[in-house]
Amino acid sequence: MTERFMTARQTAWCPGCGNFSILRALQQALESTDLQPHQVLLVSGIGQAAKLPQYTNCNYFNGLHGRALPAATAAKACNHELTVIVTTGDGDCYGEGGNHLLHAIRRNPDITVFVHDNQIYGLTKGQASPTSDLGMRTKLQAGGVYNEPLNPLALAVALDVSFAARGFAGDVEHLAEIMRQAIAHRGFSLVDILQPCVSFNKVNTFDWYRRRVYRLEETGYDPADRMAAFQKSLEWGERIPTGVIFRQERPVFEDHFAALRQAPLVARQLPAAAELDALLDSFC
Amino acid sequence: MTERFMTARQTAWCPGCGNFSILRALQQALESTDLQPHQVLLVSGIGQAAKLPQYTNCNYFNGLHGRALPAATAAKACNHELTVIVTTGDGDCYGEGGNHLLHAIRRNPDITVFVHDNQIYGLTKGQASPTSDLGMRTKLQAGGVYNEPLNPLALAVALDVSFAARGFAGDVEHLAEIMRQAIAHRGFSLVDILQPCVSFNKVNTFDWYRRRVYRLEETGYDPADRMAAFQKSLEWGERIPTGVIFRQERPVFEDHFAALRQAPLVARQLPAAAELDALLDSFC
Amino acid sequence: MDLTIKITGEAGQGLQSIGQLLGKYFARRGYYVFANQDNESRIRGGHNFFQLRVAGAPAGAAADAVDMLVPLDRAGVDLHLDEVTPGGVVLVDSAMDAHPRRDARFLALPLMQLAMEQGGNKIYANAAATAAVLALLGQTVEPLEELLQETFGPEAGRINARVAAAAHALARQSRPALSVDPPPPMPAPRLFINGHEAVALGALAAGCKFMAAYPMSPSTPMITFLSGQAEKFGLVVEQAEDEIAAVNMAIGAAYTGVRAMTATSGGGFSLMVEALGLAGMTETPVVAVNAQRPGPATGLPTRTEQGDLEFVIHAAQGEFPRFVLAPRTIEEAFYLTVRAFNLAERFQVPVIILTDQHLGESYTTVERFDLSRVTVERHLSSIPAGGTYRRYRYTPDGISPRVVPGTPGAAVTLDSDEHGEDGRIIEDAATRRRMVEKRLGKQPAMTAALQPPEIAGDPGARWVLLGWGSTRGALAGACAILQRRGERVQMRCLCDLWPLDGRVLADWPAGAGLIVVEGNYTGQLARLLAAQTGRRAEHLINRYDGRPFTPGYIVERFEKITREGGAAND
Amino acid sequence: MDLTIKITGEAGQGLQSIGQLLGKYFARRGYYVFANQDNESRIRGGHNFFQLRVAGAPAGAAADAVDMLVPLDRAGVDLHLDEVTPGGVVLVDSAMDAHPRRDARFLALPLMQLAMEQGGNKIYANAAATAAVLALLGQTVEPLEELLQETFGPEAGRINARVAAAAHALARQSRPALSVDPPPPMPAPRLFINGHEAVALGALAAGCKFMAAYPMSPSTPMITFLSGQAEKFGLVVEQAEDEIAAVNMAIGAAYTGVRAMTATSGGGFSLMVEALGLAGMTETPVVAVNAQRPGPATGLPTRTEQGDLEFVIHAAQGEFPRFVLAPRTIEEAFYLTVRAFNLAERFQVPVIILTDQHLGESYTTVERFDLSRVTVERHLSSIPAGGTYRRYRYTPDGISPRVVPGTPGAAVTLDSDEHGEDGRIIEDAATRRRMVEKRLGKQPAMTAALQPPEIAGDPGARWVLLGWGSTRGALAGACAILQRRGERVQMRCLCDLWPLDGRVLADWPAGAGLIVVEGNYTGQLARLLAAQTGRRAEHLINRYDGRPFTPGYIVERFEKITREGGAAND
Ligand SMILES: Cc1ncc(C[n+]2csc(CCOP(=O)(O)OP(=O)(O)O)c2C)c(N)n1
Ligand SMILES: Cc1ncc(C[n+]2csc(CCOP(=O)(O)OP(=O)(O)O)c2C)c(N)n1
Ligand code: SF4
Ligand code: SF4
Ligand SMILES: [Mg+2]
Ligand SMILES: [Mg+2]
Repeated sequence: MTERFMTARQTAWCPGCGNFSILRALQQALESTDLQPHQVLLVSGIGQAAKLPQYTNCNYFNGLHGRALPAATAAKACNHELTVIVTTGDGDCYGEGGNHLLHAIRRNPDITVFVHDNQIYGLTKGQASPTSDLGMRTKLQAGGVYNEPLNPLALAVALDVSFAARGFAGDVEHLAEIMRQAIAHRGFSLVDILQPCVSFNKVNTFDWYRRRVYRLEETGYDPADRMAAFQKSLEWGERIPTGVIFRQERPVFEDHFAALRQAPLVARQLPAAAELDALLDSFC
Repeated sequence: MTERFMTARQTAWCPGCGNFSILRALQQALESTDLQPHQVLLVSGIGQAAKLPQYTNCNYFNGLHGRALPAATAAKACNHELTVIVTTGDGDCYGEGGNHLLHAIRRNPDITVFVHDNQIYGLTKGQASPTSDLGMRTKLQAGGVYNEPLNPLALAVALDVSFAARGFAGDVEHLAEIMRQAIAHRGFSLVDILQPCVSFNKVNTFDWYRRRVYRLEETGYDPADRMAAFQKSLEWGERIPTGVIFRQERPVFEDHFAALRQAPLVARQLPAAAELDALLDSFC
Repeated sequence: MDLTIKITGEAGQGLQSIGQLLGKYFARRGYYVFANQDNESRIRGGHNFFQLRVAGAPAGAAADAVDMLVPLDRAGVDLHLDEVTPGGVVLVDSAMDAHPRRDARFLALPLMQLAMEQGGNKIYANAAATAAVLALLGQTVEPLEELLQETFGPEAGRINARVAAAAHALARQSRPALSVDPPPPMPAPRLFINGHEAVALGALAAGCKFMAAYPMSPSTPMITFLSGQAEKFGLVVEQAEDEIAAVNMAIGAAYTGVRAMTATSGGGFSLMVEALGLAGMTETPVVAVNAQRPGPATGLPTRTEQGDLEFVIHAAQGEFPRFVLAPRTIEEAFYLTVRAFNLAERFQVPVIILTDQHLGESYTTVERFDLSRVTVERHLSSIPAGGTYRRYRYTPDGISPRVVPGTPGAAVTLDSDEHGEDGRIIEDAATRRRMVEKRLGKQPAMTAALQPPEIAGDPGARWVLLGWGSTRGALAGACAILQRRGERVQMRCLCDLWPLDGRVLADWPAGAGLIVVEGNYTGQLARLLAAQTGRRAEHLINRYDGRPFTPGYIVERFEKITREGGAAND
Repeated sequence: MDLTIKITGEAGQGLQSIGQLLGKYFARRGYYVFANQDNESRIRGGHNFFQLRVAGAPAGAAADAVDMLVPLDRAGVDLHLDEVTPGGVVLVDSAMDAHPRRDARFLALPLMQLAMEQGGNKIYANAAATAAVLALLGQTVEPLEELLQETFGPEAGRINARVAAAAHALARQSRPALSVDPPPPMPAPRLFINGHEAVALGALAAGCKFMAAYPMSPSTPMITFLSGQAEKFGLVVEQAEDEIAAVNMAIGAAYTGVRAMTATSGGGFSLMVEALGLAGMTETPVVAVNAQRPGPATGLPTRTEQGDLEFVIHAAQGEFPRFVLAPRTIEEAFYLTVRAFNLAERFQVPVIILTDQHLGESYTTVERFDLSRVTVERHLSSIPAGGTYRRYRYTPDGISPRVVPGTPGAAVTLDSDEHGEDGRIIEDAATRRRMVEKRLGKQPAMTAALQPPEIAGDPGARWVLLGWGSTRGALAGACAILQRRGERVQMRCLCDLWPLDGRVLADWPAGAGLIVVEGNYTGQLARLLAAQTGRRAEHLINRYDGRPFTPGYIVERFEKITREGGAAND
């Protein structure tokens, strides 16, 4: 592994966890850009996935469980020169943080979201997550999961997302390429990453995924068609598509603010006394 | 207006508001059943829509802004003999309460949700809501709304909802019929109701809607097809479909609990000391 | 001179526009104005009022009696007639049904008719009423005409002015004007402004560049105002999907080095609690306004209370330092907001500004804000040459250099988990202990940075009446009345509430008893004071019906206490 | 007799299973056991320990010294060797590298090798270690073999038992056993149980029928346990999408007349704050467990603290009555949970049970819970004949009859807005005032319903050491040590924390000083006590490094205070 974005710090992940591959893919994706670590901001919530920023040399904001998206949206708006990447889990992003996902997609800030989707709550020791398959047994769901899994890609397409893709931690090259595209895409980019959790998810293992995933690019699939994207997003079970599901240009959140046209907010001076003075006049 | 479900209490709504028609339609829908007021539970959050229960003789739980769905889901699980109806607004249900909507659809409790969708925050005096059309100007969005409106029906279809429909406050008969079907449907039923707000929404007026809405039933539309439903849910602008968009049978939340097979939880006795005793043994 | 005008009516009838016109009119003429509002939680209908006190000297609270009542609907007469002084005036429209208690105070004028005749629309009746009020107070109509032009633009302004002139003439003929003193000399024009506008202006002056909020009465006008100024002042202002998003946005913005804020009311603040702890743990400066309204839960959305003091001081799990500041006056709301941003960045802590509906929606005349008194202290650092940057470097005062992410050579690393100097997660006891001490060790210096209470009245008082925040106006008014009645009383009023130390008791008049006056049921400041100093109050004067204190309310309770030994929680 | 065994290692190495086997073993034999855990926030790796104190009399806290250390990895030796007494044992696997400080205390046994030989898999090494520990304490292996069968089922149990027998024999040959007193006579089998299991059992016994929660350490085991019992006991248990949903579900459930609860830790409790106010405003009985861990924000997820006391007492905007109860012992956690449900329904208020990681995850032996002491008081009404049902009817004690929705002839109407007796929104001052008085007027009776502190030790003490909740075990231990050393000390410990009144000071030893002992930095109980009674503490003994108090920790601080006059916040 190259070193530009990486600390020597030991991770707190279990040996064999899919998170290692995701970290590796992210390294590769970042290495393929000409960014320096200080130009990258990683924003995360809480969970195993959310620990990823700890293992990099980048700026990071490791906030609250479920709340990475609003922090990331605002940070990007205040300093649009930063490359803002959210690393989050399926519980973090689709459970606790579900509402922010809906509205972040609507806003369409130019940020990239990597969801380490292990279909389980890892850090809290293995409860069902919103994406757990029906019937999966856990300590808490001893009779098996009975709530319909949330389909993040269908949801994103329904909300008219700018970029939605699925990656697989077991295919690092492909994942790195998807990540690269997601980071390069201007607008909100969601990448749901199939991530085996070797400690708690005994159903959706590396093997389970490997037998099912295929690369969309190799099928001549066109990610520009929303109806096709919706249909594709429903595919799950025997065959699971990976790659870019949907991609479109949409107005970007930061572009709506006149204030941002010149420089990042942080570089701006205080209000001129003259402007304030004029405003005070309006109260006389 | 008949009286079975209605108090004589004066409403706090503006004269001419679409909420009056929704209240009337709900009356009609309930009258068409053989329910008595004490068998109905209205659950609401906060907003103009959420005041509706106040004007009925039914049980009600007028809870927190955005939080009607979890309260309704639990109440239904504890007493599945109650007919549970949520009356909520577009801000209440799609803004503050967005996360609960996602997960209520996944759970699929047998409750019915009427969203008085006036595409505005009424009670707080006219800010944009998640469904406000692009470009709408408000005091707070003086430059016009720039965030992509949330499409509740597309969202619901993406989440594999059991029943999704659109009604219009300007067509009370049709709305009452949709409501009747929604209440009768076993599972989570979402009805997004186009509701003119005469005080703050100067764009989507009775007239604006009236020129656009049409009844789906009259077009031979089949609400059983999910892809067609998704396509139909995207229709907005010159023509706006009303009626049932999607309908399917899905396992119902309450059915997963063995405890509910006999009687409502409230009717159940305390745990037998023998069962507790046996459980204590397991700690010895 | 001290006159009170009360306009009452349904929501949507335009009392606010009448009230604002009158307020601005008198403000421009050099009078001191204090105006408060009472609205129901609905858009049309119900019973509301807008009440103005026009005086020759500053007044910070509503008076207890009304000199002129202007009921736009009949319910206003039923509800408020008893407040009108014997020599007062009740100005009604001739079209209104005669009231059974109609007496010499009543004056019926055909204002609606006049609006139709002169303007062609009922909506001009408000201009007519405003002009009639002014006529009955012996005021000229020309400045009103000017105001109407400014407010409604040339077209509608002209019609309004025409109606106003006619109504003014009619009223002057109908009845001799009340005698009104000429205004005191005014060296420079004053502002006519409400509390939440003052906070928002303060934020602009402080260089706030980011605001996110979710609508909630009575806080919404702050984001609305800032959004209107965003383009001119270079702000990003965003309506969030909920309050959790709002505060996390503000913290994310503050992380990048811009000044950022949010505003809400109690229910929304409840949802911000977890993130308040995030700001505490990550040492991120952020300013949150909690505009109080009566709780619990949804409570009375459009009314006032001081029920959230202990809540905001103790909000969030775990322990971390924070400031809680409650502006006492509308003027102070401006300067305090600037100070809030400075304190937040100096100590790298969250600051809560605690307002309420009464302060936020009351208007008053204030001396034009002195921008030369505004200093913006950013406390941002560049990275030290050489060594690696560590966001949470241990320093003697616990405050670590804060640099802006994007700075070459620095990784700015924030963590909501317990962390080491480098911002990375730790698990060991020693680092934990040291970080707790780093954060909470700021508190003594924070306490010292705060301002002592305002003290006024008798230095040898027998009773000290202690209040906080927006209660100040009524408290000062009550103390003045009591002193005039020969009572030996002193007023103390706190703006800077947390951290709280014994300075509030400094120079205590020997043997004086303590009466705490606050807009809640349980006596929260009284409890805090006992907690921090051991000094318990002898009596409480509380109000918890959603209405603001008035001087008369306090005076009456005080007299009951001193007469009967009174009971706490009267 | 008082022996401490400490097993250390990485997460995933099985220390918990060794610890639990040992605990159950000694519990069954009639010893008193107290076991606490220290885990990092990760699933594999890191440094954890499980520590058991085995004694002839009840012990409620960990001891300060270790008699037998069982490090499953080398780091455990580095970190904990200094805790081992001179005559103690350090049991290591022969495969582990020789430690530079290896001395006579060390005993290396080829446990791993034995597991492979006898069981064919390394996982049996834990059974081997357990058996070796027992052998070194002179205990027979047969009860362990039985336990292994019960735990792992016939198949795996047999192999485990075989490995255990071999390891036991080997260890017995390797070294003479430490001398261990025979167990005291045990009239009936005791439970070996942890604090959160006791809470969950209490909920079952109280007839709780609904539980919703969102996973959060250290609270998750409560919902996990109840979910496992749901089918048998007829509960609905649901994992919510977030804590806001969890608490609103619990309140919605409680509305229908079933007993309902939720459980979380500080961050999740922050998100429940608004709904706590909803329960307060709507007078809905609901029980919420807040299992404390060190804050602020994410803090130290797997460790312990008492940092949320003031937070939960003041959480939510506005004012409403609530109970806050913090179980002092694992046994009390059971009975208190039943009481919590009874109090909630009797007064129609929310009840917060304040536990912490230390209480929740520590195991101990307790006398079998006495189900005949459990009474369930529902306080549900049927509608009065005749008149209409009004959910918020005014009554002398402020408690209105509560009927179940679905009752013919009654509309059960709850409102988070201020409301009248009929549960419908109101706006007027008089009703508001009366409703505030109705709700908060319950507080005196609520206060009277609470239990005074436990008082033990010297009635003529020179110092009173006051603590609350889970600190009790260490506090009692410390006071016993101090009394043996001739100090005149008294222990007071509170379980019922809010509403708090002066009874905590009853029978105060004349002239005794007050030292408050709590697991936080700022001294929250001390502040509350001053607020409620005016009595301020002379000294504080705090701990805020995420670790639980031990008797030795308290004794050392106490001696420093009395020797040097000590400083607060030492
Ligand atoms: C408000 C709050 N609730 C709950 C938690 C506990 N918690 C930490 S991580 C987590 C879920 C982890 O699941 P996921 O996001 O899928 O991440 P993973 O560990 O599986 O990578 C939870 C519930 C928390 N830290 N904060
Ligand atoms: C936690 C919280 N945040 C904000 C509010 C203020 N609030 C009351 S109703 C409402 C939105 C109303 O919009 P909608 O749900 O669309 O209902 P409408 O009034 O338009 O029918 C808001 C923001 C609140 N009561 N509670
Ligand atoms: S628990 Fe699962 S997701 Fe977490 S580090 Fe271990 S394997 Fe990975
Ligand atoms: S504000 Fe709008 S939605 Fe509310 S009552 Fe008035 S018209 Fe209806
Ligand atoms: Mg996960
Ligand atoms: Mg609306």
